[in-house]
Amino acid sequence: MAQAFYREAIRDALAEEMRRDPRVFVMGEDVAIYGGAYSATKGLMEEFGEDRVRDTAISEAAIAGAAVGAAMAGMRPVAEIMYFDFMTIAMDQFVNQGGKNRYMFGGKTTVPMVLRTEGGAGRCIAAQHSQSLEAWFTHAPGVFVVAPATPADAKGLLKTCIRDDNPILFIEHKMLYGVKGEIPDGEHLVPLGKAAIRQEGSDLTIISYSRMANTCAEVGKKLAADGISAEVIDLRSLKPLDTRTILESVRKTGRVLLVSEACSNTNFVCEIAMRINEHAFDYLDAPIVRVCAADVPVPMSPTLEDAAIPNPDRIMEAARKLAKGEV
Amino acid sequence: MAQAFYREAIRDALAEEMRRDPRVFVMGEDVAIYGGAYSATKGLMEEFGEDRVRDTAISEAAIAGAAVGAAMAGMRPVAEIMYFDFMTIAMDQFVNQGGKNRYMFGGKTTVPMVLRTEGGAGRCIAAQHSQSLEAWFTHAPGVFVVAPATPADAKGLLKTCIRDDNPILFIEHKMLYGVKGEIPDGEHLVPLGKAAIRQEGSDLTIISYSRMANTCAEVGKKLAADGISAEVIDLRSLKPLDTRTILESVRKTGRVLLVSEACSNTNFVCEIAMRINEHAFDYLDAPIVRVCAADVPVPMSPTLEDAAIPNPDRIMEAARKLAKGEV
Amino acid sequence: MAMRDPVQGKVGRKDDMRFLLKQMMQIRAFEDKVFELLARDILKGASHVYAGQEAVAVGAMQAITDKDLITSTHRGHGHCLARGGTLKLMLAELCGKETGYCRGRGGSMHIADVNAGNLGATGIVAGNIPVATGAALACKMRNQGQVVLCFFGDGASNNGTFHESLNMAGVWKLPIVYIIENNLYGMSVSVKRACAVQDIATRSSAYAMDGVIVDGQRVLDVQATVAEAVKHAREGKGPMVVEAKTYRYRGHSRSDPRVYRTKEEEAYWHDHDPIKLFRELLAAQKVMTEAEMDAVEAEVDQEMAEAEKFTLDESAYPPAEAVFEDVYAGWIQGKYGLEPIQK
Amino acid sequence: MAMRDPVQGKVGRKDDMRFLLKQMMQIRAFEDKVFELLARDILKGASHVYAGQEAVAVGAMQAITDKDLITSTHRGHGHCLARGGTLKLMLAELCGKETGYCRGRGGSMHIADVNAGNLGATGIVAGNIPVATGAALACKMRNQGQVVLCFFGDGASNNGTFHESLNMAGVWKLPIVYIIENNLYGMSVSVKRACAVQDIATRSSAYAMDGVIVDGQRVLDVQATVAEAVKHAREGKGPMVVEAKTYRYRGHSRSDPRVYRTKEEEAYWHDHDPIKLFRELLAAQKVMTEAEMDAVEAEVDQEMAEAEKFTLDESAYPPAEAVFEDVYAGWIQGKYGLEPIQK
Ligand SMILES: Cc1ncc(C[n+]2csc(CCOP(=O)(O)OP(=O)(O)O)c2C)c(N)n1
Ligand SMILES: Cc1ncc(C[n+]2csc(CCOP(=O)(O)OP(=O)(O)O)c2C)c(N)n1
Ligand SMILES: [Mg+2]
Ligand SMILES: [Mg+2]
Repeated sequence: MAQAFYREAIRDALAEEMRRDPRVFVMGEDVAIYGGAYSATKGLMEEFGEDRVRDTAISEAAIAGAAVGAAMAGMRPVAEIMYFDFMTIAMDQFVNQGGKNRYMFGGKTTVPMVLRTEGGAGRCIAAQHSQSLEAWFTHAPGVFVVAPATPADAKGLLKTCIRDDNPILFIEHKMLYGVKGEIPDGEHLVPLGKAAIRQEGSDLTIISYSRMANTCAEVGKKLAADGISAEVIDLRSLKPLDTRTILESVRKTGRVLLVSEACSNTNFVCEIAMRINEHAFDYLDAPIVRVCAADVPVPMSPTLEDAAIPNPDRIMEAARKLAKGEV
Repeated sequence: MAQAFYREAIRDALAEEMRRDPRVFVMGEDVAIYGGAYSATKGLMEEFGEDRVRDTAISEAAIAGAAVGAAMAGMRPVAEIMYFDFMTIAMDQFVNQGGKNRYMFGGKTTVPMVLRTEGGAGRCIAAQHSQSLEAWFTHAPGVFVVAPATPADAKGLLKTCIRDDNPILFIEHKMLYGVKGEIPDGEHLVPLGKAAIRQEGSDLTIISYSRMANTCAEVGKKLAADGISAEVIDLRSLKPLDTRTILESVRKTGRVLLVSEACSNTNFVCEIAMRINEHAFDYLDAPIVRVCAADVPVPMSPTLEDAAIPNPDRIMEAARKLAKGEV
Repeated sequence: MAMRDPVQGKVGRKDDMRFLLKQMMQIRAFEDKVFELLARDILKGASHVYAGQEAVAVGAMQAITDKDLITSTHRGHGHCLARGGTLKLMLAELCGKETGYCRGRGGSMHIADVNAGNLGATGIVAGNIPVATGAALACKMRNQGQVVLCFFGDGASNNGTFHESLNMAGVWKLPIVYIIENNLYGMSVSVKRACAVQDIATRSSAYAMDGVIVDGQRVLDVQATVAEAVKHAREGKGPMVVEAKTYRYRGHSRSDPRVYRTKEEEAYWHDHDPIKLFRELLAAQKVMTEAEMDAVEAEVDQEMAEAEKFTLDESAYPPAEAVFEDVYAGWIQGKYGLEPIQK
Repeated sequence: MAMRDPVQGKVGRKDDMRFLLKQMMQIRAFEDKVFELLARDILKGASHVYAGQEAVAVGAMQAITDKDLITSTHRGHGHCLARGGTLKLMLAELCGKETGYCRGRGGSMHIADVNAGNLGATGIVAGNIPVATGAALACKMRNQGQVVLCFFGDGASNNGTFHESLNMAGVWKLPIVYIIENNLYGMSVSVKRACAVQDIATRSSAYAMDGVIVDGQRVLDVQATVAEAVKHAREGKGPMVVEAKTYRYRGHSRSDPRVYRTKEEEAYWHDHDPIKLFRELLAAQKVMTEAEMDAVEAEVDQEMAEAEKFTLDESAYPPAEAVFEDVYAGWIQGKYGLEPIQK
């Protein structure tokens, strides 16, 4: 097991898959010479050349759409949208063409592409560079949604996504690129649709993904010190979703805390709550609790950004209250 | 009270507001000479001229963005995106600029605009002309979301929206334009954030909006014939949402059926379920049930379209089961 | 970069000319049938018919080979047929039958035959321009000499994807020919009222590309002009724009009263009907007799009748239970959400 | 439509020249301070600095009046200052303080002063082109002689919104001038590698608009050229494109090693520094002495120090409780969701 940064994990996954399969290529804004806004494609151009690592113009719709077309025509593109916030420009191409062509065409095509993007807050870069829009995509049929929290999962899931035949939105997190973690040696693949139990527990279930899964894992440890046994689930894939693991845990704990960095209203965690309600209603000992971002554009000012986004303290407090039956 | 079609209600609302306020104007594809793809702007060009009723090119991003800019510069635009499905192209302008400028600029601007669009299935026009994407917008801070089911509400709400100072997505339904209903005489305004109770009841609460609210109202009547007393709530505004009315009803009935024509996963109704869970958990006698569209691109073929979208039978069946404690 | 002159097409071998004529007649017959079935409410949904524009698809498709790719539009029946589609499978698709090209999932606006190189129609105007451009990128990277023909309308040329895609193709010198079918209107809005320039091909200069305008009613001119553009693209000289001036006869939808245009204008274009013009040419040059050409028409009518029978009498709707199939490759909806398909 | 020649600016009254010089120096001083505060981690977030491009904003803004409107970009400090912004309120905004232009909610990328006619910066490249176009539509409809200046970069000109907006403005003959600040790069990607044409103003022909290219390092040329374009727009002759060739000195972000460009290229542009060129001109034409110009610089330094003190010592962060304020006009988050604000 070697240590690597999340950003290296991404890069290694890309490099390994590009070595394995000549159809895999990378394109996006500043991915080649610059090596990516968050350095996640550094060195790829040097190894694979400008043909397979392509800097594009600032044309998000064309980037996503060209990936769709290239995928349908036999390649396996990994395109990058620099900030999740700019997916707003690529929605039609990714969701209406990429996600639907297979079904609309009677199952007679596949669109094997990965759209990498990077979301989340934490850098005081305000409302158009801090969003978490995964809920839009779990709501969009035909596309998968993956959001790894650790370097190992980033690597293993990205490799799996590249090999999968579906259009996949692969969501990285800007505050994770500089996080280090162990990565299994050799070929490391993580399956889609399998959550990771970051900590086992029996008093409550905390469910999250992406950066917040790490925060929740820390909270879980602190809760343990207080004598509260939290099961911490890191979803990793939001679609396909590992509903079984969630339900098993809920049946055990009867209490659920959902944590997400996206705006609260119609957050993806509402879907999780709905599934728990549908399949494990009788096991619930208390209302499901969510800790999500405030329903506001992410403010720039550090005091407001912190107030808008879930932080360890607020998650901890919510967990304690829930565990103690105060909800 | 006069009878009018939903499409006439829309047109009358526009005409009345344009007469009242010279800042109000209409723009969009085929809204002028053609009178709108679903005839909801018919006659406006004749009355108000080409300056205030503007046909645009097929440029959805520019349409939405120009409305944002015109609103910030003192006008009150009502722009049309012909199909909800094409909002995918206007997302950035509406959500990132329109919805956020006020907050990002410290509250020092307003963006008084209405973006009218038309969604829903029922015409066998397949995956790119049948979507219901409201969940994307309830998840987007800074924008309101309104989806009237009746001609009276269409008129009263559109007028209110035009007078409101926020960017509002006003969602019509393609299968409703030809529906007739009573419209109160004189100045008719319906407030934002107030649900309509279409039928009072005590056994279960059925909550819906847009076309499905009408379907649910019918189902409610049939249920009554079977001795099941359903309270049928038509939300009308999805944001602001009339949570109080929902909670009151749930506290009374203890059973909730949520109905939406949008895809099931991360559907807006999950937000409703979450709020009920948060504020009325102890009143629930059964799991909340949802009847939503299948998580598939809307298929063209009539048999499949019907299978994909909630229909009266499936809603009825779900309501019966829920009322009988079979869930 | 400059505007090129269109290439004048010459009459060729009789068999080939017969083939062109027949394809145009097939499209016309198909669209007439579509209109009829719409009126009879047998055909559901929206169908944008290609009648009037036949020479564009038929001529252009002659300029490419089997291994090449095309993308189509919401007005895609002509492209599908000319790319080798059969009336039967097309009509079945439009009627939502399991036997159609897309097993009834797509209908008119999404007719596709990906395996035969038709990457499909789209309901999103201008939605396939990036897709086509990406396909051309694949062609370039795979380096097997393929080119892409990307069809779209005058209206589509005002959408942002047009700009982003043509710029991408221009920078990367992709093997693609953008074929603008300028039929003077995007729905009800004329090019005059929607588009700042009237000759859309001139926009190619913004992407350092050659453009050319061709008479879209003359199938041989379209063929020859597109052939030159395809050659240009295939040789690695980069993308090109071909604008074909043409006209759609029918309203945008069945209920469209066409108030945005004059009867005179319609008459002018009917006078320049692509089938009529081609018949006159073939007769004048003595390639085919009137009788021979009438015989082709009769053959087409016969085929059309068979297609109708196939669709209406011999084809079933997809079963409701199939609704979850083929959303994802390798995954299917299960009780708790998506599950891998067990092999 | 054709490419026009830029207009050569002439030296004017001393007061006016001093004003231009001072504004350019203010922007430079501001950006130097921003870089310093970023390095000291006092300033959070991302700041795209305008150093090198001062002549564009300062020159252009001289061509409009108070009642006119502008839209800005992610690189918006220069526009804000030149549009009448003060160093104090700008720095406070960048530092996220309640005293800033946007009460700390926006920061660098969203600096705005809507009441003063600056409709704001945007974090979305090309995101304000439609907004500016809509503002120009409002100007036209309100008919009070207003025009809009819409600033954006070379990189932005490859985005779809550029195309849609310019087409809209072209068709409707809106009173707007699109000012392209071509600083040769969009982040790390050079115009050569991103854009199919190198003179972006030539793209105006695709919208039946005039275009003109001006030396963006010469403030008087920018002023005169934009003034002509503004006149054109104000007179109802329609929109225009002005491309200013310029250069940003700093990396795109603080960590950017600028590997995508050469030291020689940077040296060339520093040699064509807008402040240096203007100082040389003013000295040569004996409008101001070196000493007078140094005095302006000293004045600016003083103001900058005051702005820093104001921001760091005298300004507070917004209180956390304010997080829900001003999302909606007239509504606020309550226990059960949004509630009308009681008046
Ligand atoms: C993005 C988008 N906007 C609007 C429409 C509605 N619509 C369908 S066809 C059409 C006109 C298209 O014009 P053009 O590109 O010239 O093609 P034509 O129909 O003339 O063949 C419009 C506006 C759509 N389908 N997609
Ligand atoms: C839509 C969008 N895409 C990408 C980015 C990331 N980004 C920020 S600035 C920039 C370069 C912009 O280039 P240009 O328009 O030339 O302006 P410049 O930075 O050179 O002033 C990029 C790619 C963004 N902010 N918005
Ligand atoms: Mg057209
Ligand atoms: Mg630039």
